[in-house]
Amino acid sequence: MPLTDDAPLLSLAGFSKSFAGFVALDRVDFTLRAGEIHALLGENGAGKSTLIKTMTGVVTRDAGTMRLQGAEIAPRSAEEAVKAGIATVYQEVNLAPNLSVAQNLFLGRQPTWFGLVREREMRRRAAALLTEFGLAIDVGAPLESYSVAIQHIVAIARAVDQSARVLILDEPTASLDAHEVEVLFAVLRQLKARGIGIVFVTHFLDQVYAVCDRITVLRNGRLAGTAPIADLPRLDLVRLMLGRELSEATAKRPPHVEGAARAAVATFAAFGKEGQVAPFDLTLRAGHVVGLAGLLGSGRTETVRLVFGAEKADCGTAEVDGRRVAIGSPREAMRLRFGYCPEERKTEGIVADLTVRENIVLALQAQRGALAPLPRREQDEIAARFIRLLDIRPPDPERPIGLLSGGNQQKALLARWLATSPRLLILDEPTRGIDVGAHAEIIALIRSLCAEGMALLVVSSELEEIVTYADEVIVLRDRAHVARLTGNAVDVPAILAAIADAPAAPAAAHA
Amino acid sequence: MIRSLARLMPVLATTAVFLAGFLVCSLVYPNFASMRVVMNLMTDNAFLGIVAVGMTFVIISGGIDLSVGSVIGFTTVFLALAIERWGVPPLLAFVLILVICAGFGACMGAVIQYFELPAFIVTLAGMFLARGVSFLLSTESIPINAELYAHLSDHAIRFGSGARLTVPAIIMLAVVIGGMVLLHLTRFGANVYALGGSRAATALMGINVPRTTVLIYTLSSVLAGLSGIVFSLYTSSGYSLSAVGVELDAIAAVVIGGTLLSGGYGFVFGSFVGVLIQGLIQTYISFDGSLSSWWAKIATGLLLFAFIAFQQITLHLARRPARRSGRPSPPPPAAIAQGVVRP
Amino acid sequence: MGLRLPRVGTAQIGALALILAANWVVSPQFFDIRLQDGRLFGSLIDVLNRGAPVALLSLGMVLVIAMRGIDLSVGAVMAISGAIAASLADSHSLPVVLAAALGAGLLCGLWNGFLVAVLGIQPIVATLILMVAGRGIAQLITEGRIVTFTSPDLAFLGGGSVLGVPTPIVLALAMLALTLAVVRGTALGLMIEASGGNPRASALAGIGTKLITLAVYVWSGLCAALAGIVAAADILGADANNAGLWLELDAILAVVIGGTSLFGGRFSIILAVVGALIIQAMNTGILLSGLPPETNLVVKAVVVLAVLLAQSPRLGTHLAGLGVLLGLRKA
Amino acid sequence: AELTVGFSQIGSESGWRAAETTVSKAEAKKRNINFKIADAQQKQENQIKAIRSFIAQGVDAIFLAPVVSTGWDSVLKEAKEAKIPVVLLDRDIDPAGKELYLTAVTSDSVHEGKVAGEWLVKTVGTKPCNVVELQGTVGASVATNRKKGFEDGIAGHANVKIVRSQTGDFTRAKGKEVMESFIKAEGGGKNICAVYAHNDDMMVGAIQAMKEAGLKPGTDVLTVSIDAVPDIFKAMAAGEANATVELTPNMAGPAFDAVIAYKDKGTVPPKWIQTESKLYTQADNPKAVYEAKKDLGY
Ligand SMILES: Nc1ncnc2c1ncn2[C@@H]1O[C@H](COP(=O)(O)OP(=O)(O)OP(=O)(O)O)[C@@H](O)[C@H]1O
Ligand SMILES: Nc1ncnc2c1ncn2[C@@H]1O[C@H](COP(=O)(O)OP(=O)(O)OP(=O)(O)O)[C@@H](O)[C@H]1O
Ligand SMILES: [Mg+2]
Ligand SMILES: [Mg+2]
Repeated sequence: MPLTDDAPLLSLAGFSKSFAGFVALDRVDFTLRAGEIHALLGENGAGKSTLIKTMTGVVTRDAGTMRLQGAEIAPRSAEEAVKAGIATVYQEVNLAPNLSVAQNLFLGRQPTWFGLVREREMRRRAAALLTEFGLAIDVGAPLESYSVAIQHIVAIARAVDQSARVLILDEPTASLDAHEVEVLFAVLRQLKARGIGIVFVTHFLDQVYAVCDRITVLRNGRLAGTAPIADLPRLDLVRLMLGRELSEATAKRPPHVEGAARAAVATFAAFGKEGQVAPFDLTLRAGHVVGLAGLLGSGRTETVRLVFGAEKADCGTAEVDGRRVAIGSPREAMRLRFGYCPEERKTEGIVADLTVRENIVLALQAQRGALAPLPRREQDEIAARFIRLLDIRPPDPERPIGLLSGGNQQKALLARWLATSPRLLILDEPTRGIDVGAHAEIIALIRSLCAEGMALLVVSSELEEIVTYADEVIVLRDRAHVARLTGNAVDVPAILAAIADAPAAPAAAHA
Repeated sequence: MIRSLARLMPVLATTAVFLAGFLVCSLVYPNFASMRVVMNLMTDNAFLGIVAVGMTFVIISGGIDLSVGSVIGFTTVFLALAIERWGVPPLLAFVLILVICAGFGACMGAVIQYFELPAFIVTLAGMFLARGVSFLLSTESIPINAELYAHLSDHAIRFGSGARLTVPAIIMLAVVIGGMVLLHLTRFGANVYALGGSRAATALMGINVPRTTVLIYTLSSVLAGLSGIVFSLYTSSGYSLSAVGVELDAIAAVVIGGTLLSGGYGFVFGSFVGVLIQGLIQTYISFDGSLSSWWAKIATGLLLFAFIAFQQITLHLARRPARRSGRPSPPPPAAIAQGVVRP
Repeated sequence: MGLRLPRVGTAQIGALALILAANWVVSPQFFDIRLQDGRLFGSLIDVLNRGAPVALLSLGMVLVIAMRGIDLSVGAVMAISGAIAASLADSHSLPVVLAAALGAGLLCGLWNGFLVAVLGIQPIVATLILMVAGRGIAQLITEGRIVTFTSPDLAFLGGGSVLGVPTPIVLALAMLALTLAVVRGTALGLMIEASGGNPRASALAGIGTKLITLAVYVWSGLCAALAGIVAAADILGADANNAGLWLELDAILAVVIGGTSLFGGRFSIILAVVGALIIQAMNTGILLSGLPPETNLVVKAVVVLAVLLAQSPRLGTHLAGLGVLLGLRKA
Repeated sequence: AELTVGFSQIGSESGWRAAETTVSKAEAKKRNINFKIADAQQKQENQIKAIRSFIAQGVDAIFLAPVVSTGWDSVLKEAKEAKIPVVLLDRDIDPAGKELYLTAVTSDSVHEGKVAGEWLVKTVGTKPCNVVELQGTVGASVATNRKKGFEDGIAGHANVKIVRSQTGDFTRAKGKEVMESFIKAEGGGKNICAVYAHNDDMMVGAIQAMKEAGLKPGTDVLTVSIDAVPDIFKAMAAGEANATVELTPNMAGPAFDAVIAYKDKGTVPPKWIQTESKLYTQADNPKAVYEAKKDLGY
């Protein structure tokens, strides 16, 4: 299915890059036309982010040429790329957390008056820009006071506002919920109409089919194929990405177990913290998955942080095995054999300098205490086991985790907690940034953990996903638990209805 | 706006601590609360205030500059030699030394940037180098007798009863104000903060990080040079051992002023107050005068501790955890109204 | 932040070898070693012997820095413990003297750790307090004079030898072995690297970061106290005014030359000690060279820069770098 | 009325300095003077601050032990405007500032070095003699002067020459370390005939280094240093040191007397009250001097 590119806006030829012998990109060609949205797809570690970074000069490529509107360009830094008209949102939020939202949006191009930044004007423009994305926030507040999702929207807004000819988005939707995604797509369509070429990386195939015009697939650093959307139905696409068939285990869900039949692992009553989340009741049972659903900032992360003691509750009680316990810190929670895989991978999850092995054994080691070091053999075994189980790539336990692709980092974090064999595992957005293949594997993993009797508390923005494994879904709105759906009541429309407006909200919260 | 107030908290706390300290001193020593003491505080700490402004930029950007003390020393020696031995007119000598300092700072910044070396060590080498070169120039102290120096050191705005706002103090105040404008109101200032927040992200945002880094160290060295000029005015001489250890005083002032050493947060004004706090501690000790050398050191340490602890407490009380989200917070839910038992 | 693959230390060891070779050039008898009164004697032994205090300091400092901290007070702690040791030496038995001096170091470490871990004060100011006040405390103990002692037991720690090896070297080696055992023999090393690399993530993974913070400052205090004892034993007296003066900078320099980042995370204890030896080899070389003292600092600056540049991850592209410096092209 | 005197002391960098402070306090007490000391920690800026604050406090007289010779004009002018007499202790300032102070009670550090040099020349006679020199802190005026004085003292005697000269920062530890490398660089010490140290503390360290290298200080190697602190007398008594030039720690006594006479009777003292630079050798009963000095606060 070769295509005739009569007037490519941007064309790359023979892009190669290897890191210390590891080939991340191998002679990749890529073309982007004006006014198209081009999906760049592939498994975790396929080389998507690397292709983007070599394009913008953030990473120097080993070989390859690049033409923008026919003229050869070779940006050597993000700055030069921006000057050439290529704006990019990189995979991790890359903004200055300490600066205000407005400064982040306009850094380097603030409106000035005789060299002085016009703060008011900048804020006004920032607010206007964010309104396009449906965001009405205080643009004077530091960026870090907002959730990753909002930070991501800010990063997107900045790039969109900067993009003269090309806009590159590396997994922009990973932390967004359905509503934000719709807003983003509306903006992208406008840009497309203005003739801007857009590169879009995602692991959500629905989104690909919703907005994209063409698809390029990378596999193991090589170009696997390029095709218009119409020529590449979903199954073919998945086969192209994985290089094999996807086992069809995802669709059906085993029958729900009646909650009360299972033994309660932990019970929280009127648990809460002022300013974070209103007091809630929550019971977690062995072999039972509780899902938390809600919009951005609805208080899901706060809820699980309270449960894990990362934040101290100021009211309510917690019981584990029928005994009253105080969960004042993660250490205490771990003593109760809780585990917590946080949402903010970069700042709260990985220790970038340490190797994959060290990152995986970290929690287990902390649980054992400093004086009982895990023998190196045991560490190697654990690392090898989880690298195999979760298919972490490259399968090198001695590589600093910061050098792994985003999705593989996420898997290593999951491994960190699985290694502690917790009774209660809390997962905050566990499938964020994970490719289709691995996605299915993680869901299967959640199910099998559950079958082995582990209690799970899962936060996820993907409702279709949550209903496939959750036995119970709690819906949050405005930092309060507003509805509880159990058994067969767990389905997407019901959750959506509850998120939008639960008819009997307060009553449902403490069912 | 409450949020901007929260950002200003460290500075406000520092200022409150300084005022409280001044009040206590005034109650203890009758002569303390005078214009003269206040003006002395300005004059005597002028050179420190000037380098502290430069240091604020460096620290906010996530770096550090240990060379400033030596650069001051070098500047005084250079000026003394240039004016007294080589017959360079003072004003030309000032320009020359500022250019030399700018070059020196730019080199350090370039080495830090292009060789990816830690600022701490590069500027430590810079510290050795600047001090070493001043030894090579002259190990003796050289008086400066130029007309301009006599004129400038006599020139002052007088307030009566011996209180004088001297030229060094005026220069420092100008630098503080200029620094505030540059840091808080220009693109360059925003870039400095961004660098401190995340160097990698700043580069990805399309900011010219190398240029900004080089400029930051250039600025710091130029201000150290200016501080050296002020120091030479203050002492009318050049001496290779002058301003030893000033870098630590400057860093301490900046950090006491509420700037985070890890970068990204801080205010020029805070550093200014930090300088005043250090001056206040010294003035207190010399007003007391009964302390032996060692008790003076212990008292300095304890007062430093008291100021910092007080500042920490103030911050703690003022900074109630307030997490924000894109949507308004809920009204207090019924459960709280009903009164929930605390765990 | 640039992530690097594990360091092997070739740059540091190469730098040390180069400096030793340079010393040999300026002083041909540099590698001569003979036995003098049953004690090894020679310039190379001087490098090790004089380097011992900074090496001891760097053993504590490297852990503190790996935890994203810094300890400016080590010089002052040296002065305190030296003052205590020297004042007690002639009236008490060695164990009492050591216990008192090391105990003081421990208390100093606790104080620093308390300020950093519990009160949350930034390490540089927190330890600055003790840097200023500590020297005052030391002078208070000696009342500003040089307190001399005659106790041969304490003197042995500075001037004695074990199997011909000067005691300071033996002590530094023993302390190195102990530190390695405590840190690398347990999971403490991993926990320090994790906490220094990402404190928030580590706390969430259940690591007691506060306790570890406290512990590394205590360790730094202990190492500094031992260094202070050695320094006092060496000159048979406690010079509270000058003992350990500015040595904190040398210790930090040693740690950084040893490849540990001031932003915390990965650290190497052995390379920190190599760093200390590099500094001392350079100092000894300057003394042997016969250059006038006015040039000491310039030589030091040039050597430090050279050692650092040799380690720079960008040395490979240094030509391009030079091009940039000359403004030939923009990076 | 009771006088209040403020003293801007340099610091407490050495035993001698500590003794000067102690003796000054004792002298003040003797005369019932309210004595305020500000320690400048070797920094001129701190001394200027201290003087300013003394002026602000309205003291009756200011003593200043200047850390450097230059840079005092404007602050001393302020003192003069406030009609507070200033007395320099221990070190002099640049001659241009002569009318700004009442008197200077100092020794002559060039002269001290010269006394040491002349002693050495006299002692070695016509024998060739290689001298190693332990300098004070680089840039410190005392170090520069004592070096110069010593060079003056040995000038014209070609048999005596300085072969190595390094800074020992005025401290024992550095004195020892530097001496160790001198010994190694000079053929195990065989080529060294004499050591000259800018202060006794460095010499005490150097003596230790020589002993550890198997040399006999005082016999194999001559020593001469300056200050006359108690510990050097101990070494002289043991035959390990040969000579020292005294720098008296009692500078404040004459200064108080001058100030009191000036205040009470308006007597203007001479511009320079020079203290004696007495040479002590092993012949001067070092043991007795040690006993006399050991409680003076060195
Ligand atoms: N700086 C680096 N050093 C070494 N290896 C690297 C570096 N950057 C990336 N890699 C490797 O290159 C491969 C491609 O990574 P890349 O981030 O491009 O994947 P990706 O397709 O974006 O994956 P994901 O969907 O998980 O984000 C990965 O195996 C990664 O480990
Ligand atoms: N440790 C923390 N300190 C300060 N603020 C925090 C912390 N953790 C989270 N927040 C902030 O709290 C706010 C609400 O949390 P958050 O948005 O994560 O809730 P959520 O319901 O989990 O939504 P989502 O996970 O979809 O973003 C966010 O602005 C977030 O940045
Ligand atoms: Mg990626
Ligand atoms: Mg969340």
